[in-house]
Amino acid sequence: MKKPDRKSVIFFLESNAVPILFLIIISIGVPYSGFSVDYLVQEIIIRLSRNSFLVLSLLVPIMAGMGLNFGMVLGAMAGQIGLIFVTNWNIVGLQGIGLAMILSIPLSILLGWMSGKILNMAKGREMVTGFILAFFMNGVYQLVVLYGMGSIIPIGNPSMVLSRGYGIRNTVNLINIRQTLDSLIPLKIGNIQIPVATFMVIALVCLFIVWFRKTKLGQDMRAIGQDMHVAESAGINVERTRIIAIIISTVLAGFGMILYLQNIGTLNTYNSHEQVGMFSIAALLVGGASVNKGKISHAFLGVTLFHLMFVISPMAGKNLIGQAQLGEYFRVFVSYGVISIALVLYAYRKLKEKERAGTALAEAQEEK
Amino acid sequence: MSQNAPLLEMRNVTKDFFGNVVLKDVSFSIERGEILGLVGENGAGKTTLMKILFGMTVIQDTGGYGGEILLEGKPVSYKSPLEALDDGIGMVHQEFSLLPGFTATENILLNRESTNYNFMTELFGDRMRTLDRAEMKTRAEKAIEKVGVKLDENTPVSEMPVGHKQFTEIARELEKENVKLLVLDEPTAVLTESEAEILLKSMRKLSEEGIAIIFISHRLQEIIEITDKTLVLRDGRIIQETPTDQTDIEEIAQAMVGREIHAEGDRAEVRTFNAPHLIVNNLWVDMPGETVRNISLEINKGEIFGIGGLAGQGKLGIPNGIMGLYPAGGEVRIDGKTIPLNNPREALDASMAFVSEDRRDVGLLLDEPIDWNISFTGMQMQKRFLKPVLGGLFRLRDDKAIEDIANHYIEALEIKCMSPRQKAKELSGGNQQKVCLAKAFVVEPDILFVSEPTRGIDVGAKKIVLDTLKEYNREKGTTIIIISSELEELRSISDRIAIVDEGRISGILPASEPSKAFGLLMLGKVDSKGDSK
Amino acid sequence: MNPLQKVVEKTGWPRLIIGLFLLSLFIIAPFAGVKISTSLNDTLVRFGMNGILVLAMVPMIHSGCGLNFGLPLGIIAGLLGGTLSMQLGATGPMSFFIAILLATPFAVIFGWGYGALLNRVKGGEMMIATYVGFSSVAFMCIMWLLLPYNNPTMIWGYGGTGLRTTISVEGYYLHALSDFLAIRIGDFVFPTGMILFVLLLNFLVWVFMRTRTGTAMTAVGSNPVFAKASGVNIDRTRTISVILSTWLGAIGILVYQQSFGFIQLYMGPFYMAFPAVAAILIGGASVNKASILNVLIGAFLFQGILTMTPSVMNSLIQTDMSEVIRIIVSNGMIIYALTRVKKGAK
Amino acid sequence: MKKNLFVFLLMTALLASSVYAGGSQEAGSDSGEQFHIGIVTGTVSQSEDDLRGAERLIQEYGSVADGGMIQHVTYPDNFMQEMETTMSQIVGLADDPMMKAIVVNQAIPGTTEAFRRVREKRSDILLIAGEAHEDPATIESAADLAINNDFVARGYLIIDTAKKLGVDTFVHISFPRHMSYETLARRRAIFEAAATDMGMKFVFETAPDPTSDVGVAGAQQFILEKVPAWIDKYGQNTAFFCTNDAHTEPLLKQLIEYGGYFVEADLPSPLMGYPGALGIDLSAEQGDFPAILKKVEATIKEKGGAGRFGTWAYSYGYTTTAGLGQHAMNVIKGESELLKMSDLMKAYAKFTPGAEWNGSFYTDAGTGVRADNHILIYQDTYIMGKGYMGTPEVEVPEKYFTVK
Repeated sequence: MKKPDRKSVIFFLESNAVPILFLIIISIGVPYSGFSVDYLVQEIIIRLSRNSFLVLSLLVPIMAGMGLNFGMVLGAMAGQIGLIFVTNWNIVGLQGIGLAMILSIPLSILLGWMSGKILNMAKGREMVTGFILAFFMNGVYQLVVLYGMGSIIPIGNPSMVLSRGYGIRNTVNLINIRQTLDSLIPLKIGNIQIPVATFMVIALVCLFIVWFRKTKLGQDMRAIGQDMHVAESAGINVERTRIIAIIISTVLAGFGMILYLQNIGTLNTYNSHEQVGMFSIAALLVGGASVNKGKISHAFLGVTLFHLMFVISPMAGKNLIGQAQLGEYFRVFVSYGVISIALVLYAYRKLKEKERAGTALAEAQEEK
Repeated sequence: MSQNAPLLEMRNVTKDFFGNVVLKDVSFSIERGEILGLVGENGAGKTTLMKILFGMTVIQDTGGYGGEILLEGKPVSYKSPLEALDDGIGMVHQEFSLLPGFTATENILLNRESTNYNFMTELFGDRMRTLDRAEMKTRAEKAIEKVGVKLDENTPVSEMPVGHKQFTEIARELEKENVKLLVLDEPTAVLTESEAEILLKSMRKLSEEGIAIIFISHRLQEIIEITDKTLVLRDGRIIQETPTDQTDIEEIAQAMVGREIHAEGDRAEVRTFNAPHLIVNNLWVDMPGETVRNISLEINKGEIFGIGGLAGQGKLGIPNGIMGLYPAGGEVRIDGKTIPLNNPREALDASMAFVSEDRRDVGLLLDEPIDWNISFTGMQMQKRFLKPVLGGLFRLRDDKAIEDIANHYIEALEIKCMSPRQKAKELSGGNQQKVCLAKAFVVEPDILFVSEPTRGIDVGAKKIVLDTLKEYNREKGTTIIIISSELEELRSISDRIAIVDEGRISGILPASEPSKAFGLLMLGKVDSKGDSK
Repeated sequence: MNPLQKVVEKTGWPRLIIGLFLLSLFIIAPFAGVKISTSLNDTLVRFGMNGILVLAMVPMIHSGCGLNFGLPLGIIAGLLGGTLSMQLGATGPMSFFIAILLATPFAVIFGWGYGALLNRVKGGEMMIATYVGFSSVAFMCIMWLLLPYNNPTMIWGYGGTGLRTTISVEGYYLHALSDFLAIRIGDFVFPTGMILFVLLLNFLVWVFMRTRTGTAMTAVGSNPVFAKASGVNIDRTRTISVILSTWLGAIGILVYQQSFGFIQLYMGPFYMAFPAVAAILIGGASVNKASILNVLIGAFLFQGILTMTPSVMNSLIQTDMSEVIRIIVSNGMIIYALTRVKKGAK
Repeated sequence: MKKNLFVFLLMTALLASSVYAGGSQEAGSDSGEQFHIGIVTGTVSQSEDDLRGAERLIQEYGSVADGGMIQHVTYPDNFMQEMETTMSQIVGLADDPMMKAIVVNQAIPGTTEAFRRVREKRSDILLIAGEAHEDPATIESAADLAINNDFVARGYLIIDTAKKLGVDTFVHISFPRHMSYETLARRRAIFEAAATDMGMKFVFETAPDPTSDVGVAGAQQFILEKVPAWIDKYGQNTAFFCTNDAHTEPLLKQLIEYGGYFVEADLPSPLMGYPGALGIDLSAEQGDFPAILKKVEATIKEKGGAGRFGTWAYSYGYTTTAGLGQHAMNVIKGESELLKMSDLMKAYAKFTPGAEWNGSFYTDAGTGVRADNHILIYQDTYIMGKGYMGTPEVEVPEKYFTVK
């Protein structure tokens, strides 16, 4: 063991800059927010159980080198349509969740296949294309849900349909399935409730991802992610594999949305899906993932840090400035500012690593 | 019948690229377990020959080839490299085709992984089979063993020394069950001597097992050492086909270079110089794959100075380092004035110019027209090709002047193009090279570095490029430093030639010395082991 | 046949199809009870309003910084200029030029800082730009409340401090450009001044791109290594392009406001980047190549579709469904343009 | 990986310790008032009036931070995307043991679930939703009391007022997403029925959704462009109504210039649209609604809009925040009954001297269920240059209560 010299301390700081940054912000923010420990811990647990699945759904396309899947919103739409049907048929509890998931699968596959095709055609412009695709599909979704449902697609439940006779109302009460999974296995430590069953499902998807990496398909995706050209020359069908990656991500996003909404308890029919894309991606980035590298640990770390910041910053901002009207702006400023800084730090770290390798070489040569 | 037929036979293979003949009536055969040495200068047609064998799409795209290829007596014509692989022909490329983040095992078994059954395959097909890591490990180990090296199969490729990458590539080819013929394209170029030794040993072992090998190398020593038969290609023709034990390095080199006889006429008249212009002391350059360790040079005013050496030895690092494109250290002086390193601007301001060996990435703006490419450096460095507007308030690009200068060089260098506004990426390699030269000529430098000016261009263009350089040197008195892998090219134009080996100068000789002398310098005859560690 | 093919190739199929679509909307319009004169007028006005914001994409695309999702930063500079000009009591068209003057230093400072940031994250510019845009908008929300503005037409009616979300520029620079030399033919008003100004700025950028620095910018975007080897300071050139983009964003929003009639603060700049990005992409630009022609075509087509689809669709189909159809059609067109841009080029 | 874990642990430790600091800090301010009331509103840029109502309460009862009774927080500006933040903001209020009531105005999506969570944790907290955005049935299931503007009665009354002003065409401007709100869709249906019954022409115009790809600016620009065309098409005697706040400002601006009527906004207030659209200087009148109204009225008259523009004399958003806060306080003190209409009106009246209110309990048109905790209210319409229209006295015919 060498004694830790200045260099290694700097190295440590550099390579952990983002978590340290968050640590500082949170340690300043928490006292200012005035929240109790119970509340904060409970809130983080809830948010982990609510969002992890969605964030995890982003990992597969990253593995295949397709970057962050802004098209996950499509999966969320599929999940929502599943939930609308389940609520309409008045299917209660776990069966409801299960059925909604099953209903979402064919839709997700269809949507995923479509967005995979489009992204293949727009290589290198995936991000912008993903944005616009989400807008486009939002229109289609509105067409189906607001005009198709109740007129073409029969919806029998009058409390869901607008009184004009067609179209789903802007909110669907998911009381039938609300937190059925979360409270399936009740566990309370002190005042803190832990949704054991949800975490088990999340663990399951983690296992799936770990297992998936070990399959032939997973291996192929990793290969494509590293170098499309080499993979192709080894005989892997690149385009097809990329589409499969997006489909898997979309299906998982659909499931994730259902888990998210069973916790939230109400479906914001025309907007819920808009919530997930941007925030899941931001959380994953904050966790240390990048456009071409994402690990399960990034997802969890990201959700924890990102949401902890979101929980404490409005109150902290308000108390820090002393005006409620500024608290919200302060929160948005700090949150997005921190995300920008985090991204810059990650980029900077990568640059430094490259530089370090370079200087090591030069030093070795100087010595000779 | 297939028992008696040679493993591979090529009959009268001919290939031209748009009328430019690169292969003519090439016929040879190779038996099982035979090692065939394929030698020839760059551009002699070796690579094209191998591309034809593997059915690379570029061959079909450019009109196919003439003649026929027989594998075990059966005519074959591959549409894609994958088909060739299926028939047991493997190739190790000069550029690595490896995934940096994958371990050796994963790379060796890429897309041929061992897998286990699980119930998901019933639902989603075979791609859901899980990888059998244990089995993969044994298979990889076996393949590595075949190569005969010690290699940790769990190391990611990105962390491997370059030699191990090479072994990984070879192991990948050997791992294929039915491999009968292996093509190794300059596998030893990046290896240290001891590593090369190991490779040669394993090649011998493979041939004993009945695997035929086509071995392409510039290291003639190795060819002599290991091959059963030597095939010399020059200008697309087979010049010499002899059992290796009946020839020697000198004869091969002679056959390879060939033009020596008439090249003699081209030889630069012996000139003497005594005004040192560019002085380089203890230069090191961190250029990946072309590391320069410690080089000192003294170059005279008005001289054409050649720098030669094998690929990967560091000759390319010298101009790149001096011009500030890669991290460098040491001292560079022009007429006694020290030039700061690591800043391209300083180098350019000192009236140096550089024609990079990397045309696509460094030399050209591929998406921009020819005239832009030619005038850009001149405009940025010397504020030329600008015309004052509004009484000199500010200055705009002078499109007329730009076009004029472009037209001038298009004519002077015989650049084949439709117009000066044609995009650089639409030009052929040779014409792109001429554009790069024109770009350097435009700034009228005192010192011009030209790196691999003839790489990948045809014989006709080669001549124009070299003649132009010579002419330019004679007319303007420009000091030219030309870096090339092709010795004869250097000899035909340079006054003196330095040979770089392992990042150091192994010797500087007048160009009039026989090529053999240079060849010996190149082949590492200078004992460098003493100071390398 | 051949010249026709050439035209098609030059414009590109996506633009041709979108153009034809727009044309068909204009043809249908009178039958749907929409006046052509007003529609044409609206399209022209919108083209003028957005032309410079779209133009603000160009310098950064040229220097290889990608699409400027950080446009809100430039807009903020413009907002500062506009509000300060009003605060200082400038009125009439003069206030417009004072606003431009005042916005300039902010744009330069913001652009410089933003450029320095982007130089550290080469390759990941667009993602970072998005977040930088968001956070700067939120930061300015705080500032709008805290800065000591006290022009009574600008501050909150009830609270008495802080700026309103929407500030009318009537009496200040409303139509400062639009009314200049405006030509009226019945309903149709040609906003000569604004269009001229937009064309002027486009021309200036076109001119700038032909100076030495402008040429260097294009080279940096096209091949940074080449530029470096030719002695160009890459970071500096990129920063200049970011500053220029930011400044154009600032001017762009002022031109927008003088026609629009309102200054929109707070979350206003939040979603301004997106239409500009979409417009330039429709215009045929790619992430690393854009010309003035792309700006003009893109701004016209995108804004044309935005103006025409809702009014024509709404008149054709008498339900609220028309808005949904509009979203599907216009975004579908953009996706189509995005997936076709680079076909043919290697 | 390991380093990340280490940092994570370190962070948790730090978090715990700092929370202790926070906890002790909080304990200091425990003594003093008997209870706290949490007020959740939009930000100043999202909905100024709501926020000013909260400030009004703070002015009277003090904020918790200064030892007072009111704890005021805001929900996100882009609340449609950040439902989670809204929820944790509301639930976070229940973390205060002194909290006795939470008033959310406007009760945007997420309020229902937040209320459910508060109730699970603290069943003693009074939960009141002002101007519920979520579906009535949904919010009713969670809130103790939900308030909306009386979209049923107003469906008739606005048309009725327009008729009295001499309007012959009624243009309703909205877009699909808003039409998915039961409250807005139903009001639109009533508008149409009432207009037809009164011999008025009813027109539905679509404008771009400000939350869609065009953004707020694009949506407003559309209104600016289209109003002259609409006036041209439907004539000067046309009244306009739009469901979106962002659309209101450009609409007003153009109506003043080109003619046409504007009975009242979706959420009426003298501050809704007018100051921004007309650039009115209100510095002398700040904080005083009657004075503000007078100033706005004067400006409108000056621009020739007398008799064409209306509002409620007191801001709906402002009075709802303040009124509900006051009502909650009265209920907790035992002076009022939560679900008694007259007690609620009493609280509202405190902030609206001189203005008449009316209201009723909500009955769902789809299911026919009458809710006992969902009250719809409206204030007298004030037409500038004309004065109060006396709408609370106008009887709404029974048939309109069942229009779907």
